[in-house]
Amino acid sequence: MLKTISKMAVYGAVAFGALTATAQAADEYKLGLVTFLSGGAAGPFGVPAKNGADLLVDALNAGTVPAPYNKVGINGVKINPVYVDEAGGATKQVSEYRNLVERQGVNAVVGYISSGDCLAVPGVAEEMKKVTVLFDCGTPRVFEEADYKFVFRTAATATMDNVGAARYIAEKVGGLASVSGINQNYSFGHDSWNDFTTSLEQIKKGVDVSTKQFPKIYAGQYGAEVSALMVNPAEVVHSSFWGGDMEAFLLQGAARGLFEDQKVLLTCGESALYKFADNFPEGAIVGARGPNGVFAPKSELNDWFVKEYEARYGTKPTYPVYHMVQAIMGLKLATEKAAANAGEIPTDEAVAGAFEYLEFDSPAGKIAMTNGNGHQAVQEMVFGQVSKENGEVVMKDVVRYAPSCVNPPNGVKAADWIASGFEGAVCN
Amino acid sequence: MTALLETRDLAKNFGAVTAAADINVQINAGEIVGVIGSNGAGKTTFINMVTGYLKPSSGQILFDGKSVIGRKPREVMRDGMCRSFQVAQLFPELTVMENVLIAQSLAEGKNLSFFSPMHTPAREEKARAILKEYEILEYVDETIATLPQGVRKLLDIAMAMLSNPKVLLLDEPTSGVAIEDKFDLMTTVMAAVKKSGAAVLFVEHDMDVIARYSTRLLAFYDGRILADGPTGEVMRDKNVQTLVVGHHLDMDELEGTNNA
Amino acid sequence: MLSKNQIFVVAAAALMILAGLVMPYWFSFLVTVALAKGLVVLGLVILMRAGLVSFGQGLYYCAGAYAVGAFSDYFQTDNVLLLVLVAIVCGLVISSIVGLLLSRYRDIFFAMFSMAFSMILYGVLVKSAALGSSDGFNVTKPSLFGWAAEFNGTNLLSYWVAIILACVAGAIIWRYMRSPMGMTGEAIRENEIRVEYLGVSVQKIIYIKYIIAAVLASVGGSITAMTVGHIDPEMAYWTTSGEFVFIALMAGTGHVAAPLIGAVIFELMRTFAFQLSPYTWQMILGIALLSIIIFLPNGLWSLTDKFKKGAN
Amino acid sequence: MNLALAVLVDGVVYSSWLFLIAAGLTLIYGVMKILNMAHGSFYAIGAYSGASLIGVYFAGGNPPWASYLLLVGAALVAGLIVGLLIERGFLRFMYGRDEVVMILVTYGILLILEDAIKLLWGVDPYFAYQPYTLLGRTKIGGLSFANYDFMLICVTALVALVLWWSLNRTRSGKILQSVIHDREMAGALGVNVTKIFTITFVIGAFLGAFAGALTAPGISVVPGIGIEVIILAFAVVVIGGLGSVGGAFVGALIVGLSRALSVHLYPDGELFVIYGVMGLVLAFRPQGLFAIAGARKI
Repeated sequence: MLKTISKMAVYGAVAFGALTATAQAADEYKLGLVTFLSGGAAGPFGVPAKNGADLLVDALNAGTVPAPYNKVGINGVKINPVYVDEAGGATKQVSEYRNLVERQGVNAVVGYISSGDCLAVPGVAEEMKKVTVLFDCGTPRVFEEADYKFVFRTAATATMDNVGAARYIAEKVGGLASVSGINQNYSFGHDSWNDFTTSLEQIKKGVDVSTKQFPKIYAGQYGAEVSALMVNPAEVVHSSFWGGDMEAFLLQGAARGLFEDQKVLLTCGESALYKFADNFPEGAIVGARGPNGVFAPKSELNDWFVKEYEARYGTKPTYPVYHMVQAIMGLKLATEKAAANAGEIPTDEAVAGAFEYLEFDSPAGKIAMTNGNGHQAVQEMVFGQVSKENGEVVMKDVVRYAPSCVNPPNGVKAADWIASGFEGAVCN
Repeated sequence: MTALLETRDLAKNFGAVTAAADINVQINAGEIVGVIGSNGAGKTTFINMVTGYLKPSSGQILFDGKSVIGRKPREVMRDGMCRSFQVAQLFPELTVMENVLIAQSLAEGKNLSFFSPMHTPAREEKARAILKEYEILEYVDETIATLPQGVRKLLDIAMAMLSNPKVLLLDEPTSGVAIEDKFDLMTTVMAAVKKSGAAVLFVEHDMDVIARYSTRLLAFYDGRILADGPTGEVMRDKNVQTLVVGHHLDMDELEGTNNA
Repeated sequence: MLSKNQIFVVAAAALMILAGLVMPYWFSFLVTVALAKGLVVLGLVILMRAGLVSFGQGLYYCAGAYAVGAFSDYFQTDNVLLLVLVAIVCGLVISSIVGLLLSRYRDIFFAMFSMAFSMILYGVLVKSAALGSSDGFNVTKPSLFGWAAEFNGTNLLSYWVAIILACVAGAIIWRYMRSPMGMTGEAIRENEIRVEYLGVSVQKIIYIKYIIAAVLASVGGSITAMTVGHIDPEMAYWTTSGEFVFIALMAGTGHVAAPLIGAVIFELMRTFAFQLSPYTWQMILGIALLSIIIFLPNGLWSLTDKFKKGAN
Repeated sequence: MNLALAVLVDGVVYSSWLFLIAAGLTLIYGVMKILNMAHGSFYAIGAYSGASLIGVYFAGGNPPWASYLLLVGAALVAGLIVGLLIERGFLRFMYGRDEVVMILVTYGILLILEDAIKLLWGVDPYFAYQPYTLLGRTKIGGLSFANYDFMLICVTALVALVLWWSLNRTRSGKILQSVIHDREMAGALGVNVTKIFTITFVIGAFLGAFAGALTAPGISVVPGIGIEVIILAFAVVVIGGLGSVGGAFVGALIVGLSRALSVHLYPDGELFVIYGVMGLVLAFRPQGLFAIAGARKI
């Protein structure tokens, strides 16, 4: 017994050593990138985000990105991306985070689409004192429940999607008397619906809720839900569906004429705008979780980015791509700001210090790290309605809401802010 | 003297099929009763009912003065009625020793130990003694799945006898056993049983075995008891010979008539 | 008097505890989480030895974790002993109710019914906004009466607790498996009818085993909660329970050490599959699983027999 | 009234979908005693084959009506290839292993197939909506329903009928039944069990792929769709009684109608419906609704 186990231990140790002996070259900036590469979130979010990262990293290493990102790599050091699949839940992701930092020796981590992962990872990021940029997840709880030194989020929270959505329909949908909702049965779906209805209560009193449906995530079959929405009609159907679920819902709803009498509001709609263009109902209200994609403000940087992305992948970039790219850009600027000399990689403390309250330009316009004590970005929020001209999707009735109009002030919890009637909101 | 095991108007239906009806039997301490009947005549159903495995559709079963109905086989067994099975019911992937040790520790009492080992020298010694008594000690370390049928049958009966029952029900103890081994097997079993003083009821197809080992015979036909009495008398019964045995029995040349 | 094996276990545990000070943290973390899962699998192995496969051990894994999370949050305590105790009580209470029903079932029906219970907990948690819905919530790091066992910024307490709990549980279950109660499990798997006719209630034995397995699973859940610092309903999802079955079959049910060591090997396998092939790690895992089933039908533990034969 | 109608139609549509998925699973289990986790992958492969072919087909400007035949053809080819490959190339070496081990074997196959699908088709969604919208819609009691869904009900009824007829009224069906009831006895009586296994597995794989191909037009075909349907199919099969095709039919109806009822009357309960129904059925009928009777034990 004893002999056996010690023998096994020796074999184990040899195999183990062989696998962990990854050399740490000093002449590269190892960037850990965590995004969904499998499962239902890979198609709409994970892989486009990875594509965006690949594109940007290649361009940065070649030094071809327009100013202020024209320095090679990060502070002159070429970037070597290391990818990890976000699949498997928070426990595995915390484990993989440690592996990234210790075993692979990354200089920073950019990642996380799932809100659960975004809540779980910061704890270990703080423990390991490693700069970590959350790029896409939406839950406001990350910086509401704790203060972090090394964790940043360069995209605005999902609060702004639904505050914006409520403001938009109050403004643009005539005769609004009732809304209904179909959201996935998980945190993002629940939170989206809650933020939306509580905001609407503040903005326009007396709007009824006809029905609220919460089918299981990845259910794919929405026949009964569509019937329920048709039996209890409303002016606007709110949905934070994304990916295959959203597309299936749109197909099944359109086949039965649901969207002919009721307007559909899709807070994540833009993520399928190009692949699914034929089937978007005319007049669908679409958000892009920020000023991304079709809603991006005109800039040299965005023109360059869209052109490059389309040339490489044959489709226009959607919002997860923007979120990824702005995360890497923010990290690059903060790192370069913290560095004394070109070619050096500053300490995590220095980078974190430089990242706080950073303001920087991205393809999606200005990103301001004003919330969460300088760790959480706010952006403007944009909504518009789908219209097809000569087979091309264009947006009409576009309304832009300033960051201060749809995001709570620093230090105020989103739910409290909505309940207070958006205290301190400044709209244009 | 009251009977040890008594059934009154026992009946069992499976849907529209009557598996047993009007069964009135009394078995007294120390009796050795043979049971015959063609396939489907209700023999196993009878055993299954009196041991509590099947619930009768109607009628009563009294064992040692207590009703069996509504009680589980394990409770009936604790009162002193054990059985063997047509197909030996053992733990096939374990060894003979482990089978006996498990049977022993379960028979010792309802409150099983969580912590003290099952393998103790005392138990192992007793197990060897039992195996020796049943003449299967040579197989002690073999896995059940590799054993010949006869050994399995003996072990099955040995395990049933571990709790010193007052009544032992043997369901076809010699089925599947080679003809030349049948008498050895029965002799071994009967010697062990006699020593314990238990009453025995055994189902058997082989009239030779019946003739040699039973003192009383029950003949089942179509779910009912056709005849009940001293073995010789029942065997001479015309009805029994035509309906149960299927041909005339010459009491002097019983060999070779078995048609299991 | 300690036997040779007992001395070996104590020595190995002491060595592992000391090794925690020098091993990379990612590894001690991995071992902690793996041992937590290993404890769940150990419980599963007890059931599997009785012929029952539960596809719902996630129920107790999750319940134990949520008990720790809710208790530490509500009572503002981070005492590791108290938290593990709370998880044990939680597992005990739930399983003694659910087990009454489940102990009547066998085979695939036991598997699916246990899964249904676990999925119902999942559903309830997803619906509970106060518990963070599907995002879950963060759990405080444990301490031992205020001592957090901090070394270079990393909390080693949960690692040590996991090692000690795994060894203690392993030793207890090792004895249990050899006791009449434990061996009755094998007997039930092999032949329930015979067990009934030997005068013992099969249902009662299964009930007891179910509770033991549940308690082990909730202890595993409590360790995971304290180590990861975050819990979510995913822990009760059927895929989590499926992973436990996966580890159990991969490791083999022949020895108490098999599930514990198997869990560590599984975690290593998974994490290196993640690292080497982020895009196709499932395929690597699938191939590894099938290879084990083909070449080591009795699980990884059967390797030890081969080693033994080779050594002699 | 309107509500009752909606519940009925929605329920039956969902039930047909469930039955299509569960039929192959229960057939394979009944004959081979393998609870096939990879059944979801067959569904996914059917959906991907159907959707990608439909895409190419319509891009070529071909007559739209033939696209339905294309869906069936895609499922047939996909089921045949995958079924044969897995059964002949792998599973047959594993027969005789424990039922639980076989679940794990098929889980391993599922993991491999999931990534194989990803490597073959990528992660971008595939759409095949033309056959879905082509048939138009019908208004019943003020509510519009997609005609494609009605067609799905008919196809499911047809599949159920064909399965029932070939199992109960044909010689090969009776042979299959004998294998379902007692594999060893059937083998002893000279039934070529190996051949029966191959045929059953291929039919089961085809049914899974067929369900996927027929579902594809109404959904977005994306990674992971296979995994989502496994548990649904398992639950239906357990409710109906493992291995019983008729049971799966009734199980699908019960689950489908309960789900529709919940969506309309108590949307928050949707997540629990399937497990609730399964729990209730098992509590009262521990072997499912139409358990196949086993031989006497003692």
